[in-house]
Amino acid sequence: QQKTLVVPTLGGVWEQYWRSTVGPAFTKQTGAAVTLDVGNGRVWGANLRAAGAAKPPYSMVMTNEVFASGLRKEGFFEKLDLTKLSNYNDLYPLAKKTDGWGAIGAVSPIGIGYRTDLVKTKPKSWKDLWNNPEFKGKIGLYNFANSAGKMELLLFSKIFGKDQYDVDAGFAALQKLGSVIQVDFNMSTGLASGEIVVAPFDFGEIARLRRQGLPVDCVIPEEGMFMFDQTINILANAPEKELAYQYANFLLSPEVQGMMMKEFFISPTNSKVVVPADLKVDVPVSGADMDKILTWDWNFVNEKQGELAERWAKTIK
Amino acid sequence: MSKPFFTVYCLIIYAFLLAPIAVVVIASFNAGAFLTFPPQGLSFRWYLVFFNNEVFMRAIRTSLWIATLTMVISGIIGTMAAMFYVTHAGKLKETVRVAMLAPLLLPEVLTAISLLFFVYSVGLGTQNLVGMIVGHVLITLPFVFINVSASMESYDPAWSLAAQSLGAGRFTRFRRIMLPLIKPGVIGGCLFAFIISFDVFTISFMLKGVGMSTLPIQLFDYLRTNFTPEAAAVSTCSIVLTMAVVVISEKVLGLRIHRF
Amino acid sequence: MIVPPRKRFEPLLLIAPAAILLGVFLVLPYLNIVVMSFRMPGQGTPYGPGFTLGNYGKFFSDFFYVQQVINTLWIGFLTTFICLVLGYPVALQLARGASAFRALGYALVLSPLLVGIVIRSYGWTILLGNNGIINRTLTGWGLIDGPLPLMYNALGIIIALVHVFLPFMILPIMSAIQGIDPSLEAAARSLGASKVTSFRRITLPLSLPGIQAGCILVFVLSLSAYVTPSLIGGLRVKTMAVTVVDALIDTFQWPFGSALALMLSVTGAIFVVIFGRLTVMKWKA
Amino acid sequence: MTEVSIEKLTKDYGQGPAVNSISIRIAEGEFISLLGPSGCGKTTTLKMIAGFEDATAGAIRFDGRDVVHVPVEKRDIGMVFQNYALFPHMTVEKNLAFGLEMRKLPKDEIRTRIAKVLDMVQLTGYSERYPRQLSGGQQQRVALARALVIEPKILLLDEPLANLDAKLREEMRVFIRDLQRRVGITTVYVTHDQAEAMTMSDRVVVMFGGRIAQIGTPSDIYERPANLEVAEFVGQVNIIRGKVGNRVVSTAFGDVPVNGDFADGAELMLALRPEAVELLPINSGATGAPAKVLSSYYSGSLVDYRLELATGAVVNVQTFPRTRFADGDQVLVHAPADRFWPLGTVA
Amino acid sequence: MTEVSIEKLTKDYGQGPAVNSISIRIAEGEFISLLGPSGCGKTTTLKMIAGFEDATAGAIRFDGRDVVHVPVEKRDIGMVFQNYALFPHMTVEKNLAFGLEMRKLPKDEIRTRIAKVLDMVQLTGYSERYPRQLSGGQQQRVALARALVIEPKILLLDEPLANLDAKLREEMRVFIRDLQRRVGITTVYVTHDQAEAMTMSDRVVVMFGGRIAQIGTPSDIYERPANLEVAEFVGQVNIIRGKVGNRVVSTAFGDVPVNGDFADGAELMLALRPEAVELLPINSGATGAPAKVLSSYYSGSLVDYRLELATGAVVNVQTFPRTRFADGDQVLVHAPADRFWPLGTVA
Ligand SMILES: Nc1ncnc2c1ncn2[C@@H]1O[C@H](COP(=O)(O)OP(=O)(O)OP(=O)(O)O)[C@@H](O)[C@H]1O
Ligand SMILES: Nc1ncnc2c1ncn2[C@@H]1O[C@H](COP(=O)(O)OP(=O)(O)OP(=O)(O)O)[C@@H](O)[C@H]1O
Ligand SMILES: NCCCCNCCCN
Ligand SMILES: [Mg+2]
Ligand SMILES: [Mg+2]
Repeated sequence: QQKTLVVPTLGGVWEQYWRSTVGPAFTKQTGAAVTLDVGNGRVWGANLRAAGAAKPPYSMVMTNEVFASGLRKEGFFEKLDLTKLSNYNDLYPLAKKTDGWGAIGAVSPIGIGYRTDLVKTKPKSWKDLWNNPEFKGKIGLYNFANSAGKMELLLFSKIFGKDQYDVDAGFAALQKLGSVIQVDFNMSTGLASGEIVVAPFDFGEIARLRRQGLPVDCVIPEEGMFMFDQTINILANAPEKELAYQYANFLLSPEVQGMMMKEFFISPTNSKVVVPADLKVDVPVSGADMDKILTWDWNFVNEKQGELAERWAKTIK
Repeated sequence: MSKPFFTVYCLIIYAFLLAPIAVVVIASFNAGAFLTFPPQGLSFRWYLVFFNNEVFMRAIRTSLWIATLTMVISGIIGTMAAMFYVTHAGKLKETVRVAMLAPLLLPEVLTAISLLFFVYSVGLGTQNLVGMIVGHVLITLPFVFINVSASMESYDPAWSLAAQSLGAGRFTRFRRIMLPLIKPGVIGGCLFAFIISFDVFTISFMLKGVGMSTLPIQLFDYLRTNFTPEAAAVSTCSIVLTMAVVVISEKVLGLRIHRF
Repeated sequence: MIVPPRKRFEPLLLIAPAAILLGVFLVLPYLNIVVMSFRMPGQGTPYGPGFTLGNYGKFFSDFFYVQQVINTLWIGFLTTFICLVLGYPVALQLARGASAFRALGYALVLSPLLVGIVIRSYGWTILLGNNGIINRTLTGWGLIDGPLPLMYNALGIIIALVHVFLPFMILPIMSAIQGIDPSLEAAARSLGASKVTSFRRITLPLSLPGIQAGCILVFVLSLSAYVTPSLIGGLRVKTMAVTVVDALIDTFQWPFGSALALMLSVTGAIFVVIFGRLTVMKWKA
Repeated sequence: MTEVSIEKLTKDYGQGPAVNSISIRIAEGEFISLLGPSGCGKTTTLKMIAGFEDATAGAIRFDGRDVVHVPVEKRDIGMVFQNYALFPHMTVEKNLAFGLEMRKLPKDEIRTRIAKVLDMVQLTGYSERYPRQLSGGQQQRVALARALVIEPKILLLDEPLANLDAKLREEMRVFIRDLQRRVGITTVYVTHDQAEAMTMSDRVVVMFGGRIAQIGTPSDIYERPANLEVAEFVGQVNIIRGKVGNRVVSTAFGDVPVNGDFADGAELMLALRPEAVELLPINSGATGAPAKVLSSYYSGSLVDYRLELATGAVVNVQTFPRTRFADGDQVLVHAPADRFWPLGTVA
Repeated sequence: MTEVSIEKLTKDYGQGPAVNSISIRIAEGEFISLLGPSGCGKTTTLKMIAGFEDATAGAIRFDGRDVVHVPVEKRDIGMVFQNYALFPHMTVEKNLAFGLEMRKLPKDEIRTRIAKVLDMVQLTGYSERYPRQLSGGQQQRVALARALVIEPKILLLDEPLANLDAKLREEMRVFIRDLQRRVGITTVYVTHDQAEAMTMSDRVVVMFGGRIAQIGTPSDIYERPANLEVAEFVGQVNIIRGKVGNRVVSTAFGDVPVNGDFADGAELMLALRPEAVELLPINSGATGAPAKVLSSYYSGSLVDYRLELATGAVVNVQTFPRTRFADGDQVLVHAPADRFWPLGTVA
């Protein structure tokens, strides 16, 4: 009897690609069927918590580290059995920062995206958001609910204060920024319509907008980038644990990482993948540059989540 | 109010109702790659993309099916509750009303989460559609209830009594006398139930079965990462579809009864 | 009164399905939530061990949240009032007007509901945005210098809410007006009332059940609306529902989120009851 | 005080004319009744005068002025609707106050006027009730009071007493008539009750099938009905046949002299009202034709008999129950010659 | 065929009893009328028998069986509502078919029965109309037809003819009575019209203020009314005063012998119906008391006079208009001694 693996995945282009390419390739390799469950970290987290750690509906999840770290703390995941993940060793150090509990399967670096036609002076530094009067009232920021929003706070804390923990400085900076357009997701429509002319943007998204003909570009700011990460985790009581490991290893393989790079312009986390010259513009970060991506103390954020969210809400205008 | 002024006033409101939708419809014919306005040239290209997108087609079918089921269940339960409320509730009237409105008064997210935990705790889980349909029924029930009870306020109980005196039992009285005479409220309530179920997001998002999807979820997930006019094309088609349901119900069932 | 047992019992069958549905799938699940609202906040988990009143204390002691309740109620009142003013004439026209356009009018009235909220908000952005059609047109005609702030504020939220909630106002009023015997207006006219007066003193009060239903629906819906305020309001105007959603599914503060949500619901229920009391129709049995 | 004139008024609801080219001229302060069988167009006529229904053709003038463009509320009418049309959301008092408030009367006067009219319709103590808490007849009285209390120029009453008992009806008639005379209100009174039309009206309009059959004073209508239909509608009639000879018709009742050009030997139909016939015991020795009692109908103050004459003809007779006859009794019938009127010859 | 018995039935809407402990026993196939002034509780009683209103106290039995537990639709009643309660969304035909369909009659029979009853109520040709397209009287006839066409065991009629003219009403009475007799339907007929109650009923129940004042046959009620109130309600009465002396009361009409224990010298009130009085020309030479005509009211078949007697007392008299007197005329009045009945002494 054929085994079935429930594969949680993001929607839209991700779902399409998983349906058309990733799923079938995995089936071909392992003979197991794939059921895609489209969603995001919030809903998978809610489902897992409702079901309880003992009877999870999934065998693995790939989601933002900020969600994953919370679930991990609550005991849903197991420490990875590295013997079953032959590709783990080839990952960049950035992708292995969870002490063997998870492995980052996809990285979308975030820099500053902007409209080349609506902005005269191109941004170079995050500080330009404060300093360039052209941006006033047309700056987009992710809200705090989005993991990017949390990173915005930590980044600004770091830039304007002592370190990522100096959130007083971060909030003070946000206060000074004045009125911004907050989005929960989908910064692109605002950018396309010109309501937003500059915002934190992941490079893959900018690449796709540019390929579709929108006059946009994106810079790596002087102070550094952050990223949308997607950490692969295996459920401690996974109904299909073997398949889950096979699938995790499959995702981390150079082949699949390369495919995702071509499709979504992510930065591959497997160091064996080389970005070809014609993709350099769309995938500007790879190799040694991967270490320039800033990472954060999610435990700090998770523990102070309520307080930070409230301060954010009180600060942003 | 003079008649022309009144007509113009209504036309302006209709225009207001239509405006953002018109924008979406126009955007769906965009030949360019973005949801931009005004569109860069006109074409049906995104409709073709949409029709060939099995994922969306499946989501639409799922949504239609769930909306229909929800409408029927909510319609029946809500109408019965409204009948109780108007004619039998007595001193409990205010209580019944607030209770029936509770699903609206309670934030949808919280209802979704509590229901999610509940279905898992009773072993139903989200492997099937029970949780989601229950959620849809909960959310749509107040709309049926409110519409039906408002239209029953002008129902003369003597009509039921007359039918009763002629030998009609409970169900016949309802089907042949009351239902036709409160039709606008029932149809209005059921249309609301259908449309809202077709459109409800949070409940579906939390309670959807593993591996399935409704149109709003599909659109939401799609729009997180895609910005093409395909979404507008999908929406336009769903407008046309639901409009058809509305116009057909008006034509077939008639939303007005001539009492006087 | 000599009421036979059967008669006392039978009407209960009408409410039974709703009572069971609400009892099993709303009340029972919510018991959990009520308990949740008294739990300790978690440290990196949804909730911690032990119980507290602190979640409610936080709500009442921080003006930030009280202010949100005020904002939310204010937006709710305005939205309801505007819906009533805009919707009533349309309801009247649908109920009493020529039949030729009724199907079309009906479909138009429902049309705001037919577009998913995200797409609808996109439509509003195109119309109301700083760079939107309205601002561009007005600037183009030289009527204004800079863009009018139509969006990312309470005005934008109210415009969008009024738009999507109008159907909930119009339909109940329409069916209430249909139930009014036109000979009552004739009687008023015969007693010397002008068209306007007979509308004001006869049709309007007799359509009160519809108005009441519509207002309650719109008010309650605007209290709990969160997608429109977050997309159109640009998250600048803080409303309770948005904060509740943030707390519950975005930042996993279940105890505080539950407390907030219950406060929101209780506030809504109180206003529904008050509104019911204010509009009580004594002429009814 | 208003003169109302109706000219060639017609109304067609789409199934043929409900009111068919009627013309009436109602003098200032006149009390006129529309009398006719159910469905003959009385309500429709009233509604056109009030302005609730547009006429299909014809004109309505108040004091010579065409009122097509005068809105209902400017016509200063008081109307009682056949189905009452009480405002369900107002108490009895509020219903009555409505028209007075429209006339901007001071609060005090409104209160006293309402108290007075409530007393007249015998509903003092009911002022705080809602219409649904009243019996049918009580509702009808409120409807009547609501129209009368405003003391309008024109009063349009559509069967305003149909649900009242004889005693109350009698009192209401007097009340209406007094007010109408005192204020000089031009009144159109719709009724199906010929006795009511007769006792109250200056003139009666008899309608059939949307047309006017006769307009005249009550005694005109009763004693000189325009045709058999009118005669039968406003009371009972017996048709008596007889042969003409020598300007006299010989009938079962004896010889009746007739005016009019009837050829000798022609068979003539004469009309005779049941109450014009006297009924006497067979052995009373009086003159009269013998007859047999077929059946009798007792209605309290009156008895209706069906009698068979010697000729086999059946006649109805109405008498007071001073002397009662049983079915099968032989009696004598007699009718004064001047109570017969000719209806025409038998074809 | 059902016997209906009501025991101590009471209904209180909250403002004091509308029906106050009434008991009636209606025999199988009996035709009984509830007669009484507006608001006396007729409709309420009917609704309790039908099962539409719960009684506050008391019992209703059909054939000895308490019907509290029998749902209305199982009681096999036919009811005409005072306000008709026609189904507004159904044509006349559909309204009539409804009850027959409930009885699962074959389509053919339904069609023929409807055609027949429509013919009886004279509405053939109106079957496709909606109620709103009918006149008041037409609606009432549909309501009547709808209740009759099912030929129920019990018929409850609430003022079913109030909006019909005399002729039609007469025909409807015959129609109802015929059907009722033929099928043997136990019937409760509510009316405010005493003549109607008298002519149609086996027995009449007179109600006042929620209580039964008298139950009896029509002539019982009219000729031996239980009290002045009943007497006045079912017809007009004159109160004539006189001094008792020698078992005789001397009145303005002359001496009237009385039965009963009245002390000599007591002042007694006697009742006399207006139609019992004969009116004669002053110079007719007959015996009688002289009187003066104050006013007269002409109602077609009858004339009502108000007369002033020599004593100053005012009496009402009803006569046929064979001889007419003008206001102010001097006349002679006479009434047979056996038409007076004593009401009691003056306090
Ligand atoms: N729903 C009600 N609430 C309160 N009082 C009522 C209600 N219905 C009737 N009544 C009162 O009860 C009394 C009896 O009413 P009912 O309708 O039985 O009178 P009725 O004899 O049928 O009079 P009518 O001849 O005028 O129709 C009246 O005084 C009426 O005002
Ligand atoms: N709205 C309508 N549509 C069609 N026909 C109508 C309408 N109203 C009345 N009629 C018809 O017009 C005719 C006259 O109606 P009207 O109401 O004037 O009669 P009426 O004399 O008042 O009778 P009644 O004594 O029964 O009240 C009737 O045959 C009736 O069926
Ligand atoms: N599309 C508008 C309908 C939204 C219904 N939401 C219900 C909210 C319950 N709290
Ligand atoms: Mg009429
Ligand atoms: Mg009654």
